[in-house]
Amino acid sequence: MSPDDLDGIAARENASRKPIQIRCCTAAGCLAVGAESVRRELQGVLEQHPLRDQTEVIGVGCMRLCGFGPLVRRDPDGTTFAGVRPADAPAIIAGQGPELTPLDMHQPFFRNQKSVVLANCGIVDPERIESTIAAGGYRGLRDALTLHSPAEIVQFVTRSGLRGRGGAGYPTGVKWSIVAGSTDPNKHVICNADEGDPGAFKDRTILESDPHRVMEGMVIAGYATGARTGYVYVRGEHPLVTDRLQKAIDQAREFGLLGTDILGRGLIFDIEIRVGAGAYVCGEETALIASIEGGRGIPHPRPPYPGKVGLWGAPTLINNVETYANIGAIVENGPDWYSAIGTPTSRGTKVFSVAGRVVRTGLVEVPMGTPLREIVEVMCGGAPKGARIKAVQTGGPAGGFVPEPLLDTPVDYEAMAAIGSIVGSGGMIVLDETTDMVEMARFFMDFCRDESCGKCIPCRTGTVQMHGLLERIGRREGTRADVLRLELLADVVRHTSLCGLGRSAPNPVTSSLRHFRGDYEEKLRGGPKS
Amino acid sequence: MTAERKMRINDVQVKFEEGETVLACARRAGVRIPTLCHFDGLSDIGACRLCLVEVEGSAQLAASCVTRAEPGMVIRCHTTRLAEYRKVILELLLAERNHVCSVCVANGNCELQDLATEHQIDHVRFDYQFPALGVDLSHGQFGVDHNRCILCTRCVRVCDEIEGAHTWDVAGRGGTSRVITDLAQPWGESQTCTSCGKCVELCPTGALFPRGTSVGGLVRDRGRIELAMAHRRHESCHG
Amino acid sequence: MSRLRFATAWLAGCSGCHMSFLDLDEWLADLGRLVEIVYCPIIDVKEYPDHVDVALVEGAVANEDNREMARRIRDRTRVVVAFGDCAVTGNVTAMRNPLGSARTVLERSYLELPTLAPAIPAAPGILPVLEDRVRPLQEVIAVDGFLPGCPPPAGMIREFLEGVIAGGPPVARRPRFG
Amino acid sequence: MTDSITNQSVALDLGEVDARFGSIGEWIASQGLSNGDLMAVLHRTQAEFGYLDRGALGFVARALRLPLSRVYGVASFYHNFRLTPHGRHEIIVCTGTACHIAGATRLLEEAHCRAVGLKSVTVGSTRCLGPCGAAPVVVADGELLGGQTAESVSEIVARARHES
Repeated sequence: MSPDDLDGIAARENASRKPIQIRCCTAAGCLAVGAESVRRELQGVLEQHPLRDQTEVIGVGCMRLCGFGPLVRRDPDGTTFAGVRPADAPAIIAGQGPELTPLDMHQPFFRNQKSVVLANCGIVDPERIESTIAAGGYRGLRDALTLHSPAEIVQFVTRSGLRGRGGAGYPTGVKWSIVAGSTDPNKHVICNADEGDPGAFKDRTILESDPHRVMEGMVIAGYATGARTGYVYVRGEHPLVTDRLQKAIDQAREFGLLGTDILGRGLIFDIEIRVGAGAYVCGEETALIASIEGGRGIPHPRPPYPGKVGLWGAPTLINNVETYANIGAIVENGPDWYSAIGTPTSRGTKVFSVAGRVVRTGLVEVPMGTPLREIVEVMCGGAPKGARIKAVQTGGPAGGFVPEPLLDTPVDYEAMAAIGSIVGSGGMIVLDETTDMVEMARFFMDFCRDESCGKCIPCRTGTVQMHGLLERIGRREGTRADVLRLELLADVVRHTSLCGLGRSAPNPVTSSLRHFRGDYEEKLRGGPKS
Repeated sequence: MTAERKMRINDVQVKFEEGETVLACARRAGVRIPTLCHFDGLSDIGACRLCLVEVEGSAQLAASCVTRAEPGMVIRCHTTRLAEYRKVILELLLAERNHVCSVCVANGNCELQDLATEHQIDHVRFDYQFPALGVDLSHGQFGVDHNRCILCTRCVRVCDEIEGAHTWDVAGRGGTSRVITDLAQPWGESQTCTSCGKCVELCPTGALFPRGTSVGGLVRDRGRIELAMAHRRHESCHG
Repeated sequence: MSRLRFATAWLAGCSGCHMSFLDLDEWLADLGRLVEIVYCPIIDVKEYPDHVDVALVEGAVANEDNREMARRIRDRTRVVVAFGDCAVTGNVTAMRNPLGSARTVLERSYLELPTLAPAIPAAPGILPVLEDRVRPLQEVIAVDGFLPGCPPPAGMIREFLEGVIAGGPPVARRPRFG
Repeated sequence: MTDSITNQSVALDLGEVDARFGSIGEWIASQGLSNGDLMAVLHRTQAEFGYLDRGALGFVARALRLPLSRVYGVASFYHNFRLTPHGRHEIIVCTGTACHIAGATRLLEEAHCRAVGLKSVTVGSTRCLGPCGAAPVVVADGELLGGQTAESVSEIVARARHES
């Protein structure tokens, strides 16, 4: 396939679309509440329906408001129905029905979103590449191969100000230039889709809804750095991601967008899936590499960083799903378009999966710099039944708690760090006033204790001790000395652990002690003064 | 002209060769840094974190066993903060499993015990976990007591890198990790173990021991192993 | 100035630490002059007195009597010292902990093994009830000083006591487990 | 918590093992796999045989020319690899943060006490599966079910017991 064919495929695909399209969300969130039977019923009713020639049912990706699934949208007018049951199929096909009240698509939850990564989510059919191409997919790759040199692409990524969306916020351009700078002929590109944070589902959703956008980013990374092999490390708990991604890879190979002569420009790059088997630590890049190499997910000391010595010793670029999903747009629209979004230090948009005690659970993509309050209260409706929000937790077991008074903090790497939290990979859990913060800290420590790889002493044993202390305090049998021991361990585990898991395991404890010390004090034996 | 290979350790000027670790330089400069998982001749993994040092200009501590010396580096090996961290790490180890020194074969000959004394540890500030762990005496010559194992993996590395049998490895994860032989079978049943005893020689505690050793009776002669490593090192691929 | 009121006590231990204390031999006479020994297993005092200045407590807390005695010592003593590995770490006494509850140990010892009239001994008020977990002293009461060792060598005991008598901190110079 | 590792005496009859896992051997050969593909081979073996006993691990180690202890080490590291047989029916309760807040602990207790003594039904927990919009989530024999309650979980266990 040549670069010009892209437009041909897009034109043919758009021409073959029927006037009325009924889009059904088939991402895991909706599937868990019966979306598949809704889609089958819609398909069944349509086959005997007079409107069958002008109407078609399309399984698409996430329409963002997961908490109100199953979601179905009638296009082109865009009316969207929530909580659809198979029995609603005839009314939806006919376009009207007494009990069907469409969602207000102009409410802040939708209106305040700015889509770059999620632009095609809920629109394209993830299982047909033509659908993505018709929506403009792979134009970034075409521009890269036809208009820009590899070095220019690295420059674009650097100038865009994009930083790692896996949580650490490391400047993506720097990573790319290190790998590109190496003369080793054998290089790799890895997409970290491990997303082990409990309560986070944005990487999974992106891959289930628009896998080609991520793959495009990886191919461009291959072109820019000279790597020829790409791996996507997917969690064992996400079988739907593996299925959809494998279909997308096979189709991309058929269409010459992967393989030995991409877009007829001689670029060699292919992608393989590596499936994890349940280990949160494999979200850490050196443990992920050890796992792909067929070993235990045990982190290695750094330096050397993977950019220089990575997979099988070769220079390796590792970025998060969402990071790659930005690349195509950066190349197509230019780095200045991207750096105009967000804040001077945190450019572009950020995708969050909002869950927990919140009215509207789902996926939001907002410019960096958006205050947490706007996301949690304005867009997601705050806590249900009018309860007050106590805190918002970002970054999962590695993150911190943002107390309600600090919800005006903008989503920005430095601003979040300043209040003892992190932007994190994208999980955002809303906690209402009934939440016991000592119990939440215990929950995350229990998670880290169970997920610690066991190699280094501070993390392996420190998490066990901290969990024991949090449990004792939770049972109201803790003393002031226990709180001091907790703080000592938090300091030691944070500064002496070998990898990110251990170094950030104490964050929920230190952050809950910093913002909710009262929750601890009132549980101490003999009360706060003891 | 490449920068001169010089660095400072505890205010002492030290010259180093390309690729040499900070630990090796410190030792040459007569600066003692505590270690447990390190053993000369074995690959370094940076697991026990006792050899952490402060590097001027970096917020993060560096494990000196896996950190290459760089020109102009300024290293601090003995600060009150490092001493406190090392003390806590040793106490965490003493509380993790059942280290009953008084009835241990390695009493008086144990690196963990020595380090505890060196760091003035007179008690452990954390709760003892008292896990239920086994003892395997199925091997004719040797025994393994998991109550005394600190998971430093010297046994795994010497068996793989020097003997080449790879009988030992680590199974499980986190606090429930354990060293195993072959398919987590009794040691005596192993088809790969050559009974060379290198693992027993290198074990820093009383976890691996010659059968029949009485309390405090474990004496180790590591000369034989250091010789084997020297022979292997000149063509070792683990540079 | 009045002599320090000094005591030693013996919880769940083997008395080896007190043997080591007795190995102080003739220095015990000096000690007798330097301090007033107000309670000790080897002197005829039945009730632990009030206002004790320094107490060396040997042995871990394995039964309810031990716990009660430890509490009493803590309430009536200024400086409580965990004396020997059993008090400091649980040592041999605590080796039953990994086996499970006290019940498991009692059943094994008194029901499974004996052949003559196997029965778990019970004499309320006389025989103290075993606790499920043997605990080092500092897990039961606040402890001010530690003298590890099994037993702590006599020399270390003397150096420690001389320091405390002179008003110094209750700290062993080169502590060593085992 | 990952369960602890216990020794087990096992005399592998190589002939029997090769016969039992012949299909895996053929798959490895056909794909030209090497020791870097250990994870993929373990996934496939478990998918085909339900779990990874020492015979399976011994076979895979020989087929990929890897040390026995390394293969066992890898298989026992990852939460999803099972080293012991599971009941015909599997009920997994998600204990991720969103589900935890929505009462997953209570569901896990309910499932455990309903299934106590049933060899055919295995109850377990897992890390976050991702459909947090439908919290609390339970996976019954591979089927993802959202919005679960103590009652719905006990019905699931009852149905599984009835069917086995």
